[in-house]
Amino acid sequence: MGTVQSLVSVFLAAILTENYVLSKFLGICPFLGVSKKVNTALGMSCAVTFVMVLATAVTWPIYTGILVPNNLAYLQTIVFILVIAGLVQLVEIALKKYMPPLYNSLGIYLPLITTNCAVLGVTMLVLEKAAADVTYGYGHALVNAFGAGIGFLVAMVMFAGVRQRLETCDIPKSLKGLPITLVAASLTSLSFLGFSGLVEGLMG
Amino acid sequence: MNSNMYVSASPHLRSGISTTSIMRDVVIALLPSVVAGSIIFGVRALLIVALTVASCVVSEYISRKVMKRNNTIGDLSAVVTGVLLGLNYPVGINPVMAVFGGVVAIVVVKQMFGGIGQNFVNPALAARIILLVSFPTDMTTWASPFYYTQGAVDAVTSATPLAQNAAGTFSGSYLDLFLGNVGGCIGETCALAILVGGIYLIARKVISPIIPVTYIATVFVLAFVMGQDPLFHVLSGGVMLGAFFMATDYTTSPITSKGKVIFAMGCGLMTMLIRVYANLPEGVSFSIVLMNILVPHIENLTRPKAFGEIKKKIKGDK
Amino acid sequence: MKNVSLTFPVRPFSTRGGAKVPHRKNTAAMETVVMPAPKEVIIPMSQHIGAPCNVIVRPGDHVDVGQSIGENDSFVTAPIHASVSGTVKKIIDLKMPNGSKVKAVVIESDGKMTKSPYAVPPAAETKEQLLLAIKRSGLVGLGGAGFPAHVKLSIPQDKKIDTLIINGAECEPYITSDHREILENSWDILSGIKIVKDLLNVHRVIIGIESNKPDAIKVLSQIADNEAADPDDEVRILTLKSSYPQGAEKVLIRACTGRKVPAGKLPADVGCVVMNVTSVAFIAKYLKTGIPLVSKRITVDGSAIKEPKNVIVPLGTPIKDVIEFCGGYKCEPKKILMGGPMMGIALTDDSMPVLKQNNAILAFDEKDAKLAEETDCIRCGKCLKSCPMSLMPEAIAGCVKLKDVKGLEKLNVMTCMECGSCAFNCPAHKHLVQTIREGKAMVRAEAMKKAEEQKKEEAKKNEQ
Amino acid sequence: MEKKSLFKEFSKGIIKENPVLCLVLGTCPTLAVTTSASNAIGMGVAATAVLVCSNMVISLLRKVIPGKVRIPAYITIIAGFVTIVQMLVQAFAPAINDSLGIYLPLIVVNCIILGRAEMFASKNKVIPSMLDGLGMGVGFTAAMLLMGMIRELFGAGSLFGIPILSNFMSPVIAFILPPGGFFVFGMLIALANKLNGGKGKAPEEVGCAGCPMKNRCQNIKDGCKTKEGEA
Amino acid sequence: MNEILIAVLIVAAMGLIIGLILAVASVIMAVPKDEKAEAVLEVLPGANCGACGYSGCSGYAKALAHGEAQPGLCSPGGEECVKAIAKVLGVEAGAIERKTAVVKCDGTGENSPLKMEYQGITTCAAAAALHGGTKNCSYGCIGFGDCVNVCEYDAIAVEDNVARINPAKCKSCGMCVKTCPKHLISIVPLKKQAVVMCSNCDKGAAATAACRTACIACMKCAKTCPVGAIKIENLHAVVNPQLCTGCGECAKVCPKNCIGMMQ
Amino acid sequence: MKNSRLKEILIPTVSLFVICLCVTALLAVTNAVTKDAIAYQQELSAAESRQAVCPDAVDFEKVEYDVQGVECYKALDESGNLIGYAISSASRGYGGDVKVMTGVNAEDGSVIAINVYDNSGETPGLGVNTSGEKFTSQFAGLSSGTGVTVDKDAGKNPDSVAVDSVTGATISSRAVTNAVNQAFEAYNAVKEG
Ligand SMILES: Cc1cc2nc3c(=O)[nH]c(=O)nc-3n(C[C@H](O)[C@H](O)[C@H](O)COP(=O)(O)O)c2cc1C
Ligand SMILES: Cc1cc2nc3c(=O)[nH]c(=O)nc-3n(C[C@H](O)[C@H](O)[C@H](O)COP(=O)(O)O)c2cc1C
Ligand SMILES: Cc1cc2nc3c(=O)[nH]c(=O)nc-3n(C[C@H](O)[C@H](O)[C@H](O)COP(=O)(O)O)c2cc1C
Ligand SMILES: Cc1cc2nc3c(=O)[nH]c(=O)nc-3n(C[C@H](O)[C@H](O)[C@H](O)CO)c2cc1C
Ligand code: SF4
Ligand code: SF4
Ligand code: SF4
Ligand code: SF4
Ligand code: FES
Repeated sequence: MGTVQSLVSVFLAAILTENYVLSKFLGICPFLGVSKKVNTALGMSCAVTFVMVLATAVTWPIYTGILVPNNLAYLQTIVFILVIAGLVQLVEIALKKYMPPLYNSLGIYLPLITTNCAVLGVTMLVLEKAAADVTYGYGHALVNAFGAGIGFLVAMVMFAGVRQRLETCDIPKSLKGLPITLVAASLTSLSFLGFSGLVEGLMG
Repeated sequence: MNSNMYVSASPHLRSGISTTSIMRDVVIALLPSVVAGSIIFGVRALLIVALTVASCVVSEYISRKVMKRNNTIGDLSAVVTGVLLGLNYPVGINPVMAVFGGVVAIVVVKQMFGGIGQNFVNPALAARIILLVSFPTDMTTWASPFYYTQGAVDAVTSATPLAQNAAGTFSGSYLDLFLGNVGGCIGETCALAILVGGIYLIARKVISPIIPVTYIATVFVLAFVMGQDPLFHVLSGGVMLGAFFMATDYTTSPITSKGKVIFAMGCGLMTMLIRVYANLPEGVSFSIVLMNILVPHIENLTRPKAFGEIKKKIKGDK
Repeated sequence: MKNVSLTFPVRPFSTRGGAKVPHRKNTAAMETVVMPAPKEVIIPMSQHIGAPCNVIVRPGDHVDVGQSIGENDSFVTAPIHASVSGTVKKIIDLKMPNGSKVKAVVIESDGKMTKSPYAVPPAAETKEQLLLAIKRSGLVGLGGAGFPAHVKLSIPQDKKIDTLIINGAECEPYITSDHREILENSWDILSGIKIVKDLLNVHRVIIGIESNKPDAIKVLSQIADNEAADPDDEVRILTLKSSYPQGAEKVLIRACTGRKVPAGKLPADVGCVVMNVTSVAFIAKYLKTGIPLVSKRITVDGSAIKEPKNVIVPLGTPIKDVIEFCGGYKCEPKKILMGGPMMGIALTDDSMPVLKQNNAILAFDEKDAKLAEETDCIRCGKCLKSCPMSLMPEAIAGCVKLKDVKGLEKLNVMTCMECGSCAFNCPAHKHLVQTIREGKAMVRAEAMKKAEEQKKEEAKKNEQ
Repeated sequence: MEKKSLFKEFSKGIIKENPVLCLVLGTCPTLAVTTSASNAIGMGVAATAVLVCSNMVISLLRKVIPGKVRIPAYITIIAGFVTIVQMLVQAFAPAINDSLGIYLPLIVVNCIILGRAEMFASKNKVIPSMLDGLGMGVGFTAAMLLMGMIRELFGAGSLFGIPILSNFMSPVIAFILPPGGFFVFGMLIALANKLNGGKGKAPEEVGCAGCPMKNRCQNIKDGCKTKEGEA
Repeated sequence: MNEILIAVLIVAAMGLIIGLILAVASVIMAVPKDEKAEAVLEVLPGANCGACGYSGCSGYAKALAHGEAQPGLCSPGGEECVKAIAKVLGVEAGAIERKTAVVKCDGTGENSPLKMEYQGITTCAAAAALHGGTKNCSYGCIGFGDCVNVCEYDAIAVEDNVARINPAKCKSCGMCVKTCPKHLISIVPLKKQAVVMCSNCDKGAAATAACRTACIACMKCAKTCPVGAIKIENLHAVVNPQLCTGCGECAKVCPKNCIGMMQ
Repeated sequence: MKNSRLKEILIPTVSLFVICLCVTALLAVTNAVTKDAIAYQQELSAAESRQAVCPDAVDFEKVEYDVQGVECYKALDESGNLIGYAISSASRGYGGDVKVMTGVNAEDGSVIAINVYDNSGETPGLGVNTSGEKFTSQFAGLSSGTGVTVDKDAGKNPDSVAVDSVTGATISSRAVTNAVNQAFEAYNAVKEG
């Protein structure tokens, strides 16, 4: 596999077969909470994608450059979460100051992202992958993070449509609200099972 | 003038078409496939279809009762779901699983969302996929056609043309495929019977030809582009059944004409991608269910321009 | 003398959607009969779009046929005239089908039908005189909308009208009153057209008639081809596909000219004026006789009517009496309609009077009256396919359910003309038009709220 | 009196304010690691340990930590405990570490923990805070165990790895696949709603009641509606 | 030991940096937050019903915090809410007057029979557009329960074709008042008082024809009322609850028996 | 004014700093305590799976072998004699890599046993069954000279020995045979003599 091809494959896999929400169960809270409207779903996913890439971009060098050489891999969790929390806050503040329109459309989602497992998850999972595969480098990690974000976006936007449909349905009273949303999510993730092996097959 | 008049808003005249009459047409259109399935796979096929129909109808009846809602089995939609689900099983399926599938289709996929017209994925297909992932062995053990004439009591297994194709061992002819003389689900093998039913539906204006034609054309073209045998792909593995009966399900396909085209093209694309590249040889079910999920977006994007509509932006919309 | 340069080709443009309604034109071949004066007429002061009239007679007053009994000074209104001669008995509050209360004059007929001495042919030399005359005639759109004709014909300076479309589509089932008008009054129609054409100064007149009225098409063609009637060769008969709602203004304009009236605009914005055949015929008659709009040809039909026919009735005659004139009920009526089955209004009993814009009274037995039970929408898309306005009734219904006004606006709910094609075709028998009306009401309420808020804000600003 | 209310702090987390089924917090681990009963217990215990310890420490420090760095400070403390638990598990129960995988360190971002820190520990004394943590932890574990058992029983035909149903029928594998997770979770929430009866409205939205970001997300009008529920 | 030191150093340095960033940033870009308003918002019920007359709870909270509004306006919150607001704002809790909504119609199936067999969507708004409603009286309650659907507190039930409000449950939020297409609902103080259970605007004979218990505007009640609390508006009697003492004299004289006494 | 501003910045910073300090110290200490145990555990699990395929060995020694994803160990008995090789390899299965440890007898190059030690990506109840005894026991005794294949592919690889695949999980079974074939290659490359 050439580099470009492997990057594409990493990207597609992150969207389809390893979809963070629908197959890996990461970032379920915003998936269920902010997917009511397509607009909010889009905003949230864009913010998540941005933070995912940024966080990976920062944590990867910290991990490989500082923690591992000093035998401090065990500090991964604490360092990563601190970095993410700080980054998110910084981005929020910067947006508010310098790009108010962008802040108004995306910034409001940022505080929610600190406690989003998908972001921390992606920074850790790319390292896990790198450990298993020596050809997997910084570039892959970034592409993977971006793909994970786009996968999140795809799932969110798809699901926002479903929820729009649900609004007008006569759902039995005891299932109204979250339960039916979860059943709908169940059917949505069901459809993603069909992708298994697709990316490997496509990329040879 | 002793009693009160009926008062209603206009119009006071209605066409004779009702949900029941539409569903009745679909059932009629499915009969050739049921007959073909029974000829190819024996009486057991007929029994399986009957079983799923019963399971669906009873599930519908009970779930409506439990939810304290009006009885809707009269609209025959549960029968359609039942027949289609039955046609989507391999003939050797364990009857308990067949019944389980019916319950899942009606209760989980349809009634939990409010009943007819409100489910967002195709009940028969979703149930089929759930069964497929739950009992992959049973659901992929295919009987060879006319096994019962060879004196075998149990279904003699054979692979589907698609699996054979993947393994490079398919040896049948197009005629076999067209007439259904191959392994596969009860209703998917005989393209002829499906075509007869499909044409009946189109002639009766129950379905518009947009979806089936676009779907099949997309599969044909993509197969060609991917270097596969286009005719083989169209005739094998449920594309025909899916295109005429499942992708056209009113509830789970777009109602706009442009939307129908996009939907069917999406189905075709997904089908071929999954067939050719993914682990499962089975693309039709997944592709239709996937596209079902996208229907609200497709509809939003393809809303026809109203008569004399002037392009304008309503502030803060979306 | 045919003016060749002005000849124009006509062919129907295709229109979309609609419903394959049954024709049931049972009365098409029956000669119209004139109903004698009823004992009593009830004449409401609002039989048009616009300001209601004020009663200008008092109980005990004697009135003659054609005497004005209701007037209003505003522009958008139409005077109301007595339709029988006799004594004003009382003035009552009449409940109209839309729930509103309207003043109505009850006149006890003396049976003589004496013509009012003031009802003489008006002066109509100049444009202004003609428009005033039309206003005085009390003419409102007889195609059903009841829009005052003089308002419609007063084209603002900035609008250029090039086509006059005469609506003879008569697309609703049962109704044949326009059909009979064409057959029995064809010369009036042509002279009416000439008057209106000259008034508007247009050189292109298209008479649209559905293909299910071949005799009407033939009759009018013969006259139109007659040099005497149409010396400038500017009148064309256009045979329209007979499909509901071919007669609806916007659909008709599209079918005749290929033009689309933009949403929220009027026919005049695309250079057209549409008038019903009976409306133009009336103008010609009025200019000849001076008798204002006091009677109307209506089709009486339906499964509960003994002798369906077309009747010319004095306005204000209670429906009961009209039906009696048609032999009464064949069986217990379970639904009485004012107007056709697609757009008509269902009444609670048969005491309502006949109004100007009425063109039919239909009464049905239990079987025809009862609508099938509404079931859940199956998203078949038939409503969308049948809507001539390309709307999405199913989606509109969803927004109504959610009270989503923004969504309704996005779906152009206000464009709906309530033709009922969608509901006719819906296999789930959804009451789509009623739902859409609710949606329209929501949009209107929201707009009103916004306007009010704006007003308040402005007031606040002014205070400061 | 005192004792009773202390007991209440403990018990509310188990049923009435069950973090998973009533407050709907920490959905990711709930869905991801409940493919078997033993995984569920492992996760539950680990999270409980973190919950109790962090609640204790945060409660102790509640007067010292300045508001501005509250959240980072809490997260640091929580992350510390998570890492400790992770190391202990790796050292002494490697099997659990393998099966929980990444979800073990992800306890850091489990909303239950930050949520309790923000909503309870930062406002209450040490003992109630610990009890609150314990109660919530037990509730979390119980709910996870329930889900794990259901999914394992139907999806694999076994319980704690011991074959039970699989002798009679083929398991419905869908239960242990992601769709099964969503489905069982949905059904359990519906059930909890029903059992809780009229008391407290059904959670219409995800975990807002106990969400630490509650106040900050009021901006997202359509998405995360702040519903004053149980908390 | 060395390792431990490095670890501590690295993380502590990060803590320092992040803390610094946050603290500096929050100082530089501090957005003045309306702490008081937020505190008030916390104690409001969050129903966003608008009963207070502001645009939702947050609007009211802002007004309260700025001293522009009185604590007693939130009906759904009730007494507890007033107390809580008072506590937050540090002011005296004014007494809140309990109110309730009433449906001014008694057109039950018996009193005002149906005038049609209605076939259509079962919302009051839709039915009102057809002959003013399904009953003989075109001013009365249609009974399809549009009000029931908007009541968040489950306080309304339709009994025998007329909506009835349970004062014990009603929080006087006013949603039903806004919703009723026949404008039959009004909010009155919850006290002993007379309520005219009719809104018919027809003259006597027509009113009687429409409903057995319709107000015919005979003025008897108005004349009888010792405090002058009753006036005739639009051909039916209307009680001014502020003046009504609940003596019940009017109810005794009403020939149509359309005045009810609220306990 | 200035002062209070400085304070506003300083106090939070310092307190976060102190918290980080304490927490990390605590972590570092814990790490020091558990480090060895963790390393031991990790070593143990690898050793266990090697032991499983070479039950008679008492010691293992890593062999240089330069193929990505394949690790090769010499299995030694008490006296340090080479009795076999434990080779780990991996191949793509249904949902991820299937990792297999193959024990090969040094004498005749036959398989002692195989151990599918990681197939967590496969579907429970299907692909996961490839780690079951029923499937793996078929490999014992196979010769590393010939390849191995699943029954379905027997037609394509006539030179290989066919094993029965797990029902409904041909893909996973194929992954195992592929991995074992990799191990064979490794064995043939590193075997002495
Ligand atoms: C409020 C209102 C204003 C109108 N103004 C004009 C006008 O200025 N000029 C005109 O030609 N028609 C006018 N019309 C008439 C309409 O174009 C149309 O002929 C009438 O509404 C009946 O059409 P319909 O039966 O298709 O609804 C008006 C109609 C309404 C309701
Ligand atoms: C659905 C629909 C159908 C109509 N059908 C007819 C019709 O068949 N004949 C007719 O004269 N007007 C019909 N109209 C009314 C016309 O739109 C228009 O108002 C009329 O032709 C204008 O002429 P008038 O002002 O002389 O009535 C219909 C309107 C609607 C909305
Ligand atoms: C949800 C799902 C999960 C599956 N998991 C596996 C698996 O883990 N391993 C495998 O070999 N096949 C798996 N399959 C089956 C394959 O897709 C394919 O049908 C099968 O390998 C065909 O093999 P057979 O020829 O042995 O029946 C799965 C199928 C589905 C639908
Ligand atoms: C043309 C047509 C196709 C249908 N196809 C399906 C189908 O594929 N699966 C199914 O469960 N029901 C099908 N139905 C029945 C029914 O519409 C379906 O159960 C709805 O999804 C129930 O809401 C079909 C109905 C029609 C009219
Ligand atoms: S939506 Fe309106 S315009 Fe369209 S078909 Fe229905 S009633 Fe006619
Ligand atoms: S025609 Fe009726 S059933 Fe069909 S989509 Fe429209 S509303 Fe639904
Ligand atoms: S009170 Fe008004 S809204 Fe309520 S049921 Fe009666 S008419 Fe409908
Ligand atoms: S009855 Fe009316 S005022 Fe009272 S709570 Fe319900 S909606 Fe609000
Ligand atoms: S637990 Fe909330 S996002 Fe994962």
